[in-house]
Amino acid sequence: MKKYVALAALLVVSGFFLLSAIEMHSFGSPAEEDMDRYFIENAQEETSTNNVVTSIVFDYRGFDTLGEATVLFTAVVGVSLLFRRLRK
Amino acid sequence: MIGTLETGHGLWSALYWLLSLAVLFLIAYFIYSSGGKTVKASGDKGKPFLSGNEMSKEETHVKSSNIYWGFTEALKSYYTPLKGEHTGDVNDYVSWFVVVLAVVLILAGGL
Amino acid sequence: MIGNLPFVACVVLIILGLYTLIFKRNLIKIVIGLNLVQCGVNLFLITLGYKSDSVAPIYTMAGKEEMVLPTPQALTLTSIVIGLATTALILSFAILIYKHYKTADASKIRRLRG
Amino acid sequence: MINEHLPALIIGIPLLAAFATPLISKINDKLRNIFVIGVLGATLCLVVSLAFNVFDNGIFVYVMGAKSTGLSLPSGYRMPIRIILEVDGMSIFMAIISSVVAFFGAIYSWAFMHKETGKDKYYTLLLILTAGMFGMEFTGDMFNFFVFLEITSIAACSLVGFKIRRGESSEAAFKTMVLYTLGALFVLFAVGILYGQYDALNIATLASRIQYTAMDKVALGLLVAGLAMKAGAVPMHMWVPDAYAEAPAPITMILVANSQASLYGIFRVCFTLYGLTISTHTVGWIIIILGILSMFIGVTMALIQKKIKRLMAYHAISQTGYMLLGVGVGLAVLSDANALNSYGLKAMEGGIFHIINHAMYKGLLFLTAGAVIYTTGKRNLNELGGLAHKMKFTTIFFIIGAAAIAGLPPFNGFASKLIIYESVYKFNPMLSIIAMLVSILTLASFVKVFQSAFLGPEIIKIKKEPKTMIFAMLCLSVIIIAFGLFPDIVVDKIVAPAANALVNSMQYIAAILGGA
Amino acid sequence: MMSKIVRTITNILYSSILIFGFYIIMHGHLTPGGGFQGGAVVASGIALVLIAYGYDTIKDWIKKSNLSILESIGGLAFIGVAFLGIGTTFFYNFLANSGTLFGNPTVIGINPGDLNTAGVLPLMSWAVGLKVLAGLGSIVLLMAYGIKKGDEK
Repeated sequence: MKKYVALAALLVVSGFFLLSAIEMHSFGSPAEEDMDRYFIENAQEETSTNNVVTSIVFDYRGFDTLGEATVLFTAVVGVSLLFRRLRK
Repeated sequence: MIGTLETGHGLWSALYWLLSLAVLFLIAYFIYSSGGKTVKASGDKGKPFLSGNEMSKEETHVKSSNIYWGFTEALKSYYTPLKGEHTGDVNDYVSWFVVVLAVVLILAGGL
Repeated sequence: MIGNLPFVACVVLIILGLYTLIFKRNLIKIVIGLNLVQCGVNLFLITLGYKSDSVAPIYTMAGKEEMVLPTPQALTLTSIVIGLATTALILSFAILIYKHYKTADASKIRRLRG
Repeated sequence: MINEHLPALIIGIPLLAAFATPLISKINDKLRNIFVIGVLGATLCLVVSLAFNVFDNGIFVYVMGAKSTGLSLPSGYRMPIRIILEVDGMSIFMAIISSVVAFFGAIYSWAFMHKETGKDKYYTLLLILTAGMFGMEFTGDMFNFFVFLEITSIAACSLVGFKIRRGESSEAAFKTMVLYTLGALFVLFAVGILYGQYDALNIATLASRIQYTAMDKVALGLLVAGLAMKAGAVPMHMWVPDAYAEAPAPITMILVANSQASLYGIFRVCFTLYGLTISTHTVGWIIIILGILSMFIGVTMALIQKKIKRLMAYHAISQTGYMLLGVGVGLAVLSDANALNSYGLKAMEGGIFHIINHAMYKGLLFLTAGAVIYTTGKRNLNELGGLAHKMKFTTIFFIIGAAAIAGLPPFNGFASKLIIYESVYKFNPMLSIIAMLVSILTLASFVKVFQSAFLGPEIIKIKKEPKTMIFAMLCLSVIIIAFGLFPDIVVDKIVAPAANALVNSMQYIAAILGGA
Repeated sequence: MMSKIVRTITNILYSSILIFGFYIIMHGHLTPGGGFQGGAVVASGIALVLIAYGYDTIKDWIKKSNLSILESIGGLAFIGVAFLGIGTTFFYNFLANSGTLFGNPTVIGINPGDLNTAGVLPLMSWAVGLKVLAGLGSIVLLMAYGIKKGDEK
């Protein structure tokens, strides 16, 4: 019984997800691109970097990268916390 | 006046409440002190007494699972399915999540 | 519709992951399900940025000036690393649970309930 | 000079300290404890000074990596491109809660964690968890929000599994981690959907561009469900008792604040991101229904629990319901100016006031539960009894916390619950009556804990609780009593700006995009 | 420990994997790649050695405590570079186009690339690279250690 409820819910959810995939702008031609055009046009001048992706990763969205580095650090600390020795 | 909170349609002030509590306490203390002082809690009167059996003090402590026994017994038809849903199975946790997601999507998306 | 097949494929991946999470009982399979959802979302992000007839947004010796959107690539990089970190942590929990319970069956790992 | 950079410093300093903590632990344990407490205390001071700044000057915008801190739009462009921290009344309100809770949690940990190994990692994770909460609360960027959501998830789950000797700990952490990750992935999916349509990640830009298409509805559902899961709303609450009961007591206290940060996420999404276009009535009712379910099922499940921290965890679910109810009522009448002014805003103030009250008294209760477990080594209420004979301070603190959570005057829980009852009664009397019933049941279940654990004859041996633990509990009790005696000051100074910040989403957008 | 063939090939490949990883970290601002990708490549080298030689042999070569110190240093360097920009704003790229270290202005448009550009980006790349290689390496080692500990019981 419970399984069928879960399956029905999954079907509903997948219906909505598929709807959003089909309704999305057609593949290969983004609907709006003003923010990204700014990056492509100005990244070289502002950060003097050839690699636009790197300029976004480390400069425009550097704070995200700090978060990401923190996530990795957290995971390492967490894993070493789990496999620590219990006695000193 | 400091301490007076407007609650939409009324006022609430903890300081006034404390003041009235103190007045009530004084009245209660007055009534209490005017009573007789002959009762003493020593001897047999101070011992725990349960259904005619004399018991040690440790045994008289009511365990937590016995408190509200009647309440849970009366609401058994509510509690049994509710406890049954808390399976502790991670698959069930995820399925509840997906069910709620489906309901929210239907409500938010359909209207 | 048919042009949006890449998006549909990503969504199908997400749904398969959800199916695994709901119906599979092995702990490792649960982690795999979670990873499927992760991959689906990451692919969805990166396909959002695709522009036909464009090159990667890197000016070093680039073929031409039309470039795909760079932001989704940066976002996907971040979310891949996050996914890696969560996977590592969750697998460690699975190892510890196996050590304590001597089983990897999720329906038997439920001392906490009620 | 330092005033301009406050939001970045508040997030940056705990993170810097977190990276440095493993190195400092190599020198000396005591030095590390002092360092962590000092950093959290400094962060608390910075948060307070930022709070004064925000209350005086309105929304505080900080642009990461731009040529000046307030330059949100590059010259000649209409959209922000960098990550922007945007601190308004609601953000700073949540940040005050997080910093207070983290500070006292660190103080309490000193004695509480004394015998454990792996303390360096414990404190590192504590700092990261705190910084992650600040990040969630300050950020004005959807993807950045997701990143910080994941940071708090990972740090919280590692800390839930801290007691590796107990299999239950790992079990709870695994389950919580699966749900947290799935919820965060749903949030990321929603961010992807929004990005694909509007090519923006900034909340204010998205809010000004949103059309409320079918895809936006899907994104709204994903965001609300994912964040409500992390806030612990019924029926996605099953991880809450597991995680709260297995984590060390100070961590449980911070986890409460962490759940409230996700609650803030829901409010931010519903009020600011979708506030202009959404059918607020529908979404308001969704939140109200989640709140009512959480209140009722949480408290009835709490009545039958046998473990002390599990019982309190179910109460945390039930109290979350009050916040959802209060703010949900405000959201439901958001488009109706008359109703909003007559009771909607008051209901929101009640719900938001309840957030800070709940963080304080629930934190205090978890700390007393931690003290009980520390001194007796037992979690089951059936094995406890007569603790009041030896643990006089803890007993008093427990009475204060229990009276506050049950809504007994003159404590702070009463003030916020009174606002919620009165304003929700005007919206729908039935909801108000359910809320009162839940309050009565809350009192009943805490009477049960008090009777079985603290009263009665001494049946177990206990040791005394250490001084730092008493100090942390004392401070929280003082805050509770102060909030209870002078609720008007708290409501006027910090709660009302938070409620107004949520309602006036145009201000939030104008602070970034300029104009109105 | 695996067979001799695997170990010999590991010995040959190991150094080139490391060099390739560091190359990717170093050229992050010019070619596809960067700190994360390069760090992951180096960490895959560590994983290769771990698989070829087994945990018992490798634990004397690569100390987990050293890796954790390296990781802390990487994290501190990254956030430190971010804090250095706080004269203007947090994460401000104060070295770009300044003429000093990594300060050459870059040619606008398609160009062959100059290593001495991009300001603080290469520094951050190196910090993140160190952090990722230490982090992933220690995750791999720790999980191997955890499984080992589980087997003994």
